[in-house]
Amino acid sequence: MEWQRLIVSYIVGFVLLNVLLGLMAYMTWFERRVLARMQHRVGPNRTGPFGLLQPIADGIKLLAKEDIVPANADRLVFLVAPLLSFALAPLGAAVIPFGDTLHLFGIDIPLLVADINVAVLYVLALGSVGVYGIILGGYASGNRYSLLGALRSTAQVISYELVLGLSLVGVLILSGSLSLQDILREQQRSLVLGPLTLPNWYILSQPLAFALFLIAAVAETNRAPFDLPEAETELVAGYFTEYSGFRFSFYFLAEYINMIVVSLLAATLFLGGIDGPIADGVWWLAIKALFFLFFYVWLRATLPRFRYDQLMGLAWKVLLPLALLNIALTGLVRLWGIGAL
Amino acid sequence: MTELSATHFLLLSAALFIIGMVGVLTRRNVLVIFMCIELMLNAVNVSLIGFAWELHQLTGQIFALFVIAVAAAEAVVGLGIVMALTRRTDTVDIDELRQLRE
Amino acid sequence: MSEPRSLPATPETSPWDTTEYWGPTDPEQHPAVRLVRERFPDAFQEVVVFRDEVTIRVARPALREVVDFLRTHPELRYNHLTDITAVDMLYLRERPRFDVVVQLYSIPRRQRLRVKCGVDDGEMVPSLVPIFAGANWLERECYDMFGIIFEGHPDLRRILLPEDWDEGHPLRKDYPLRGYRDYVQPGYESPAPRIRGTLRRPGP
Amino acid sequence: MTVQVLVFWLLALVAILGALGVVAARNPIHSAIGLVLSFLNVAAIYLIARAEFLAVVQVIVYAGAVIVLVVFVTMLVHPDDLPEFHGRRPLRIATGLVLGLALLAEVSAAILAHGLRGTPGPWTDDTIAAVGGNTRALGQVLYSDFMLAIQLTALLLLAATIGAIALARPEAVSERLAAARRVMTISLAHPRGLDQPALPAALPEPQNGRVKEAGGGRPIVLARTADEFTEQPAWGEWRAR
Amino acid sequence: MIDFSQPTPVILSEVRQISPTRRELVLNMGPQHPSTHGVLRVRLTLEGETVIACDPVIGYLHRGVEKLGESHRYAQFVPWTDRTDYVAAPSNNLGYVLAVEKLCGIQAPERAQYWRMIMAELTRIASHLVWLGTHALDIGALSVSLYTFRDRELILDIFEKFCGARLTTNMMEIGGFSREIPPDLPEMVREFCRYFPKAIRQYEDLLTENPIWLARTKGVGVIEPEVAINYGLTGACLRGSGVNYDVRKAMPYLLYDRIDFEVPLGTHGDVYDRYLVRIEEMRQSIRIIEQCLDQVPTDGPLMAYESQYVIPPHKNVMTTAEDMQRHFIWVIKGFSPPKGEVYHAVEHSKGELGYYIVSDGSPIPYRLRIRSPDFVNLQSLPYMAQGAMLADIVALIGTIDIVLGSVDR
Repeated sequence: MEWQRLIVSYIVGFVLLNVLLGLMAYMTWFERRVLARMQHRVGPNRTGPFGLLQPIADGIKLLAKEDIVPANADRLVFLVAPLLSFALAPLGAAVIPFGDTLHLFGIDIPLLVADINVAVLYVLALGSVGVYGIILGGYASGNRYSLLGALRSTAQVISYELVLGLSLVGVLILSGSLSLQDILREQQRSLVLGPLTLPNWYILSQPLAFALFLIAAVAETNRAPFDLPEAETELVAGYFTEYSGFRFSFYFLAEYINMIVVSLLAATLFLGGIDGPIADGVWWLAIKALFFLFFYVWLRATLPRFRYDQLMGLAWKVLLPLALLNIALTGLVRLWGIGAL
Repeated sequence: MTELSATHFLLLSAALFIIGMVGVLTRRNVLVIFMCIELMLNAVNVSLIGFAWELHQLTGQIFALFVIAVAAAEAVVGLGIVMALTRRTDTVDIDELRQLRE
Repeated sequence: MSEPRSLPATPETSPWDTTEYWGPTDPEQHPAVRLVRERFPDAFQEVVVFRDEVTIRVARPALREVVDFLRTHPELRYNHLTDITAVDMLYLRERPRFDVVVQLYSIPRRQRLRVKCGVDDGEMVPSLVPIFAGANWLERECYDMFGIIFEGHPDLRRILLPEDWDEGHPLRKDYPLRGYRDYVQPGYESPAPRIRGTLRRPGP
Repeated sequence: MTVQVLVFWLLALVAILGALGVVAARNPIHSAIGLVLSFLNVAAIYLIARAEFLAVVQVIVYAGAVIVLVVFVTMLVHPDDLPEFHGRRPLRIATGLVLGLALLAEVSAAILAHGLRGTPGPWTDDTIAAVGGNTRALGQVLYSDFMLAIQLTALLLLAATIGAIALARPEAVSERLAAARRVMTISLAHPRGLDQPALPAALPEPQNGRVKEAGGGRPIVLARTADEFTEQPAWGEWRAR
Repeated sequence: MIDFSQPTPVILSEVRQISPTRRELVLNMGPQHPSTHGVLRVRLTLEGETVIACDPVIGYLHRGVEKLGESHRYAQFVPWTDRTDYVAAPSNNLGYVLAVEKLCGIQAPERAQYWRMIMAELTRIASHLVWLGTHALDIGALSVSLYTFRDRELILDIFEKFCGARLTTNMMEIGGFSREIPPDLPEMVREFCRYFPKAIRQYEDLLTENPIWLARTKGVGVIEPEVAINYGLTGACLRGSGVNYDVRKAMPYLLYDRIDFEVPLGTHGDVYDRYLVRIEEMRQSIRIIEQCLDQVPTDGPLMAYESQYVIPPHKNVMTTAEDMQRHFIWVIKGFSPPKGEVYHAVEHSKGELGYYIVSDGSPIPYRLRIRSPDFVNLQSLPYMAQGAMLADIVALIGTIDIVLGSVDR
């Protein structure tokens, strides 16, 4: 019996990984189309209907590109670094519940790869180890400017990871458990506030934490207004300028997977993942995650870039105190049990 | 050796500890020495967890938690000192970087 | 140094002559002319009025003092340096060879003025950089194009041409239009032939 | 149960290899990578010992922050500035190794010879599961018996952060900038006399233009004729601030 | 404020000796840099993140336009003026043509002057749109440039309808316009004037109240008014610091004195103020164009044919012998204006564009000097860049609004 459960969870994990890679490919297409529509242009539409084959075309192009390793680069680390950040990105999706357990041909298949009871911390741990992909990539490419870029983006990721973790503490206080399954069950309870019965999504009871989480998530994946390290290529090389060909795309694809994983996480933690008004199910999670992905692209289209010192100042001087304030407030509310929270 | 008992953890902890100690004694670069100290602290943690596992008590894990906290604080201050030391001889200029080649 | 022969102005009545943008067209009433003539009697050489433009010619060593005077005098206050340029008078007069032209504008009084001084090849012109920060690049360009050295300029090096340009100064009249060296354009073996040879000056 | 032991030895082996990597590697960055490898494996071993919270904390704090800090400093610091701790190498390596091996033999002999004496505590697997998982159990014990320890650790961490900030404060760039400004005036030739018209504190009233609020809390002055704002630029309250 | 007592400033190369213990990082924002608007190279001496010194290196696009001016006839040089500031060609044409007309003492008929003002103001808007697009793109707002270039297309269509070319228009000639104005052009321009204020509101919605835009532009690159005057800045760089100097108001050329418009002035002299000033200038240009369209006589000559410096009208050339002969001489030998020197300035979108022409009576100008506004404005970059952050340099280059064609000439 032990082996069977192991094999089943392995299969579910394998399916999830492929779905994620497929989603990642089409996330690039989604972003380019939506960004184009916001900028009054059309976006890729040559390759296949609505440019749907564009990701495959990009993939082939990147595969065909020459893969240069710079002369004074540290060969081994240079080759491993992008793989590190690419491999760590999808692991985050393992803890996200995609639905109740299915009963197919007599075997009950939990639509959740691993229900570990430290799921939220697990996601944070992945984030903190993911930093090595950036810092080693910058170091290994040998030139001084990419190292400078690597240091900058690492410092940014670490500071915003702190804010991310603290903003989640609020949610944990309310849900009482670290495992996403319990958090989801907690959110499915209906919240009776006078006449209207609202779903007990944490966005309603934790708006500040939701905002902090969103900002920190955007900064963590080096996206939209926080993408100064990439923009550094204008001035000082970003950490991946020495990379080329498919190795270069590892970093970019890792960024897209991170975006998807964080959107799924945000949907589960704050919008009650698979819990929807009519019928619970993975399609609700998809809709909510899609909203967050649209939000990412929307930010990229409208907002200019932060300067580096403003970016760090925002993290330490504004978001961190807010996160601590939020924890204090939630703690007090929970302590005195005000209302039905 | 069939049953997973504390001795396994203790053996691993001893090995790690000794490797750390050798590292501290033989290496020249202060930062590598720093890492070896972290290694030794980690070895202590392993033995604590071993005891917690064997004796079904949580105090081992709690001690491990405190050891991690102290180690983090120590690392921060230690690296601060290293930075201050280097500042005295030549500024640690973000643009005067050099990769460390022994 | 022979008296510099200025260009004879062929006055023609035109709408341009009536505007007062450069101050009163009669040189005597023009405040700048009057004050400069009083203040620098020896340096003041000549005033020319053409269309509504008033041009004062001063001696070369006194250029910086005159411009500083024009800038600081409460009645004149030409505080905006519009342009510094040079003209190679090789075909128009014998000596001195170059004319440094300083274009001034008074923002409070909304009036323009032009100050000129003759410079021979190799002579130093007092630089206006200590008076106007804007003069820096303008003088570097004059040096780059004409080879006029500005004494007191903090950083006199070529600005438009590459630092190692050794073929002299292109805007001089004796510098052939296509330069001395014949460059072979990419894709061709020999440089393009010079059809008209050096520049022939068509008569007036 | 042998699977557990097998997995344990596998992880232990990799952890030891990582540790050796730390000591043996020439380039400190490589030794940092070795350290990360060994810490991740130790975290996996904690999972086997059902100490999930410890495993995740170890990954976040140790692998995620402390070693990144060390790598940061390795990259920022000029190698020959580092204080020298040991002189010549060959003799030291020999003594270190011999000492190490002797100690290892001794300690492992002691471990194998004597079993562990200690009273088994109450926290068996099922009691932990009843309480609701390792983290909740830890939480309860932590915040009941070890309250004082928590306060002390909090104080310690606070002291550490303040110390680190004080130590690594970068020199204020401003006074270096002022020095450079005096020296560095390339194409910045400064006019000797710069007439400084006395600027009024308040924004001068536009004679026949108007002040238009142009967004971002910033007014724009619209001058209709060419005579206003030539003597006094539209530059009032900014200067006063 | 900067310490001005320094007698003889030191050239960059000596910096290294002064600080032997520490070598600053000299960073080359090379000529092919995406955000230096063409081929500008800036050598930055950095101290960590702060810029200590900045030395712009120009000349990569130097084509010797002034030397060419001294070997072409007056009328032949007009196409060259388009190519100096290739983003605002009609304004360049206007500057040169007015200078030559002043030299010859002729004036274009009223209808031509109105149309010249309309074309100049349209060019100002087109140039400001290019500036806004690239400036926002440098600071990170991607979509603004798409909107601005979409609206610029409308102006380029108007140019194309009028003179056949979108960018290097070569539309103005000495004495007025040689081509007849297409009948539906006024309606096309009026349609643009109705549409454009809505487009400006779109840009403002995207940027003016955007907190990140404010954070990146407010307090950056501040130039005090007396420093701006001393550097000889003109255009939005000068008006951003609150000094009211607009050639159209100070010395009205063409018929600007008949048009009622306002000159926007900034109060803080930083990047944000120059942004506000240029946005307001676009609105004022719309007002000018509308007034010109109302006042322009619908018929009347477009060329000052009565003057002997101007090409005779085409229909007479084919019919009368005297005009054919004059046309032949005009084309082959060119007209020779009176001896003398002339300087005429025009309010170009970048600042005061002046042409200084010395004529010795021959049909070829003796000396032709182009006073390009962004060459002089670019001098203020080192002043603004000192103490700025590395990421601000891009914003500072954008706020000066340079086009390397007119900087290098």
